[in-house]
Amino acid sequence: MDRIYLDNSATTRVSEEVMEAMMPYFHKKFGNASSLHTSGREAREAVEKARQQVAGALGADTKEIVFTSGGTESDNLAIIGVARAYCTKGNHIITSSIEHSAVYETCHHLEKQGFKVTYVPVDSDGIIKAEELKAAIRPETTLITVMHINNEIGTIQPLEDISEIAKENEIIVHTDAVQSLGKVNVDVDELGIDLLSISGHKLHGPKGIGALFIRKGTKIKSQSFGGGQERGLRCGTENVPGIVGLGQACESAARNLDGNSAKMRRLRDRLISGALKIDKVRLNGHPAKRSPNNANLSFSFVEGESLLLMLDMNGIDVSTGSACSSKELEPSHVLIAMGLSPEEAHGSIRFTNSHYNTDREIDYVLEKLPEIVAKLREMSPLYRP
Amino acid sequence: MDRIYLDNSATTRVSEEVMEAMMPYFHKKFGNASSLHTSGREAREAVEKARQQVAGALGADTKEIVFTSGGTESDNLAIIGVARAYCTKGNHIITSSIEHSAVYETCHHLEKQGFKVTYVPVDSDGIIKAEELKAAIRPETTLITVMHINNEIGTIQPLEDISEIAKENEIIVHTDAVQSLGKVNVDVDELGIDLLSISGHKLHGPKGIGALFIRKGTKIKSQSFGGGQERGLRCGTENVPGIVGLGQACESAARNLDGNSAKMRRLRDRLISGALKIDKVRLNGHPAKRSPNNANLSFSFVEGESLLLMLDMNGIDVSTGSACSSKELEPSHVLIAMGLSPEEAHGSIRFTNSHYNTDREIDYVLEKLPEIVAKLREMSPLYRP
Amino acid sequence: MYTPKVMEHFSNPRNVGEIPDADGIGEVGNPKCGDMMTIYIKVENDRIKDIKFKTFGCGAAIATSSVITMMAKGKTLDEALDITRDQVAEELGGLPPVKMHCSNLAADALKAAIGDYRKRQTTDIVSR
Amino acid sequence: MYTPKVMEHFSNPRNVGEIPDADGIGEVGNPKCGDMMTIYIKVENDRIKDIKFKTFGCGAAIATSSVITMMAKGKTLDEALDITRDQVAEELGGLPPVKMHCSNLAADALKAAIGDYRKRQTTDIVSR
Ligand SMILES: Cc1ncc(COP(=O)(O)O)c(C=O)c1O
Ligand SMILES: Cc1ncc(COP(=O)(O)O)c(C=O)c1O
Ligand code: FES
Ligand code: FES
Repeated sequence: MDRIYLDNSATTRVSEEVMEAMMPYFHKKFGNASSLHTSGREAREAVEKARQQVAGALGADTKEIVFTSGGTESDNLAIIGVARAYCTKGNHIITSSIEHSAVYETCHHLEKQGFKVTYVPVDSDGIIKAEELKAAIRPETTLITVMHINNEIGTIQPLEDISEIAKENEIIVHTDAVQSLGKVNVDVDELGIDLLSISGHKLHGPKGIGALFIRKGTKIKSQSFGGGQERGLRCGTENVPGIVGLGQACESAARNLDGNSAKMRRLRDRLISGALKIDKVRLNGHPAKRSPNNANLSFSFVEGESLLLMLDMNGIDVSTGSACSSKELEPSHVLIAMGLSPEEAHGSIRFTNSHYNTDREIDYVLEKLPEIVAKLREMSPLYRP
Repeated sequence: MDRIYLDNSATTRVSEEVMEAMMPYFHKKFGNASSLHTSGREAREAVEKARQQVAGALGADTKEIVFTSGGTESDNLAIIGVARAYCTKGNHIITSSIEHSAVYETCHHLEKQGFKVTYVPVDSDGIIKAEELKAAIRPETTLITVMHINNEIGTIQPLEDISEIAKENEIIVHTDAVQSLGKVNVDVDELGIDLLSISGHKLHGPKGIGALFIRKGTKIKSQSFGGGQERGLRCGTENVPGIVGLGQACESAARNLDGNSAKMRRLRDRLISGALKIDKVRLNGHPAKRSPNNANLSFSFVEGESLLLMLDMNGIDVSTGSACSSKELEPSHVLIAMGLSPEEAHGSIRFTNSHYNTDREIDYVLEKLPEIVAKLREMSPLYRP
Repeated sequence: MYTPKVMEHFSNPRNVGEIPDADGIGEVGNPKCGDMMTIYIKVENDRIKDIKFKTFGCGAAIATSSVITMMAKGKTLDEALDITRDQVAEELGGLPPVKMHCSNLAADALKAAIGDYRKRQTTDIVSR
Repeated sequence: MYTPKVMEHFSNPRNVGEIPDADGIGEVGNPKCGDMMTIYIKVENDRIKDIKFKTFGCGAAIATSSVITMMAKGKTLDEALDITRDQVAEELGGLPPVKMHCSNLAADALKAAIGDYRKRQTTDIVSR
């Protein structure tokens, strides 16, 4: 049997459509998009078509899309670029306590540089407290950065409310939409945000490519120095196949959103209800306001990594917390922010499906999961049946 | 007839070997290299194998290789990262007047931040004057950054002499080797340098991936904030297919160096001697100390872009100066630094071959070139036959 | 980056050459800046009867030279002076923003040629 | 990231369980930190006759627990006390640097169990 991949929030398989779109740009139409000759112009056209596809998926204008090397770079550029561009206006940033490291490490960096950052708490479902965010606003606040869908627990944040508050106070809003594009509708005007980060490999596109939406009129300072590509905001020879792949991934994601998200939701709900039949299991995150592909579960008395490894030995790929923190020993900062005890946080597993998963795979997981949990609990000094 | 691609210093075709190596990592072994499960560990192994291949090609240790998103990012990270890491020691940087924009724009940026930069001139062959570089050293000099092979004129710089001078003065040396790997031998110990930038797409690897060699013991400050990948120096999900492609490209380049460079040299020399038969044509750059694939020629009385376009209409891809500056109106800063008059600089064309080019292609170019030059000269008010 | 119309004029420029006994010559640009343009006109009854150009410059410079000679031919001098930079660009289906100055160059050369013609006329009248 | 030896012990841990009438029990770690380990020993003639463990923790924690029980079984108490953290890691073919503290945990638990046994012995002698 093939492995059962339930770690789609860590990364996804590149789809056939994306593969097909990218392929010619590696070895046939391999020109440099900045070259004047035919091979270069061919590459340029491909880049601009992809820009249209990305803009189309986000309800943005092509001029508002900048290609980057991934979600992390988009987040870094958005936050540092805006913080620096508006630093004469103020030096205060508001974010949440459950952001991805690409956001919170950037905020930590800016703190060291003299910026002030407020980390707004979340409720026990992992939803940002908009009222507390509002209360945190100061005259010198220039940027609010709050993620759209959390990568660990999958909760959807009240972005519309937050951007409303921001607008009233003339503050720029950035959102990390790396986990939401392809899962829920992402429209920059409906969300009311000024900057939005996406990453190719989270939506069946390639790794090493991302984009940043920057609303017209938003000032931003480049963090990259060189040939002036992407209007100087992202220097370096354009990653043409990557860009084409991201464009196609966005187009496919937008076109198939309804079907894909319905399928993901069904698989997710089957997995959740099956897993909750095991004794002492809880679902982390909001039960309804959550990504269609995310089931984050805490299994009391067992530690997440050993559960992950045992699932792995049974051919099932999952993760504990976020992949990035999988080598750290600290419990997930997101689960702790939601108020879980460290024990519960240590025993959490994230199952994230995609439309490539099948009902049979979920059946298999639900068959193995109780055995594995039982085996680990038997080894656990904490478990008293 | 297929197009004749003679713009290999702008970018190159991905080789069959590289394609084959990368392919599985898009849709079969697509795991996140930071994930603990089997799919993740498979990706991690691929990344570490590629790191060995890159290290092997450079004579470096695997621990000294950091993957980036390309040559520009490698240059940015090296220069800003070292300048900042040593800023308590001093704030003076030495570079040359013929660097790629990824280096000189970074230096300009640092100047705005209060660093001091000396731009050392070159002689009429485009070779950096090592004695002037030596004279520019101050007690507060922390970094020398000088490219290995120039991207426009192809001259090979006396890096060994420069790193000797640097060592005597305990100054860190970085080199941009984007154009030299795969063309000449690149060995970090023989060159005696501390940091070295490379880029995948210049050596038949993919776009959007590069690497930075950082000699053990060299301090460097990260410019990227997130999941802590690449020992915190380059955060973001690893671009596994890109990394695998870069690894394979480096391995192939090292293995085939002798054969490839001999072939490139032969094609280059045929092109140069054929072109020089046209009246009023000169070769720019050092006649011997030059990249085996580079022929940079000035055609008096005609302007480079129109020559490029007419070659393009005949199916031949070339460039004027560097691709990055192809949309600027300024004459090449490199040719001006060498002492060419602006007229001559405006009439220069760069032909850069690869081992994929053939003698027949060169024959065709040498057949068309005189006609095209004649046609443009006939239109030129400067030409008096 | 160039429109098909620009490329068509570039690869097939109309009215290239010199007019040995031209009535007016306009020369603009500077090879140091990468562009130089000479326009020759022959005038009859205040109309441009013949026009030729020589250009050292980029694709846009050559294409705008070609197109402006076509636009000017047969026009009265005043009509020809009215040809604007925008009209030239429009006639070519647009020019890349970075190249807008090339269309200026062609229009400037035409104006200079007409100016030269008129100056010669005045001198002729005065010296007659 | 784990060696095959670690994975083998993790998937097939030896000596899991409790000894109801253990002569010594060592408990270390804290579930708050994501790890907790209990080792039970049965002693005869100053030798570890039987040993069992229960572990809440990562793969390395479970594998080190398993391997240390194998290493200790049959050894005299002094020999068992001599088992170092490095020996445990070595026996497993190495541990990831970030996981070195897990091998400490297992060695500590064994020491604690032997300590508990010896304390009980002294108390027995004193109270006898
Ligand atoms: C919410 C979120 N933001 C940012 C990132 C970083 O994206 P990338 O790995 O493409 O740099 C990730 C994934 O790692 C993510 O889940
Ligand atoms: C000498 C040199 N350095 C740096 C770069 C930048 O590399 P990249 O385009 O991969 O960012 C290039 C090519 O564009 C180059 O020729
Ligand atoms: S003539 Fe100078 S750019 Fe066109
Ligand atoms: S038990 Fe804590 S990391 Fe191993």
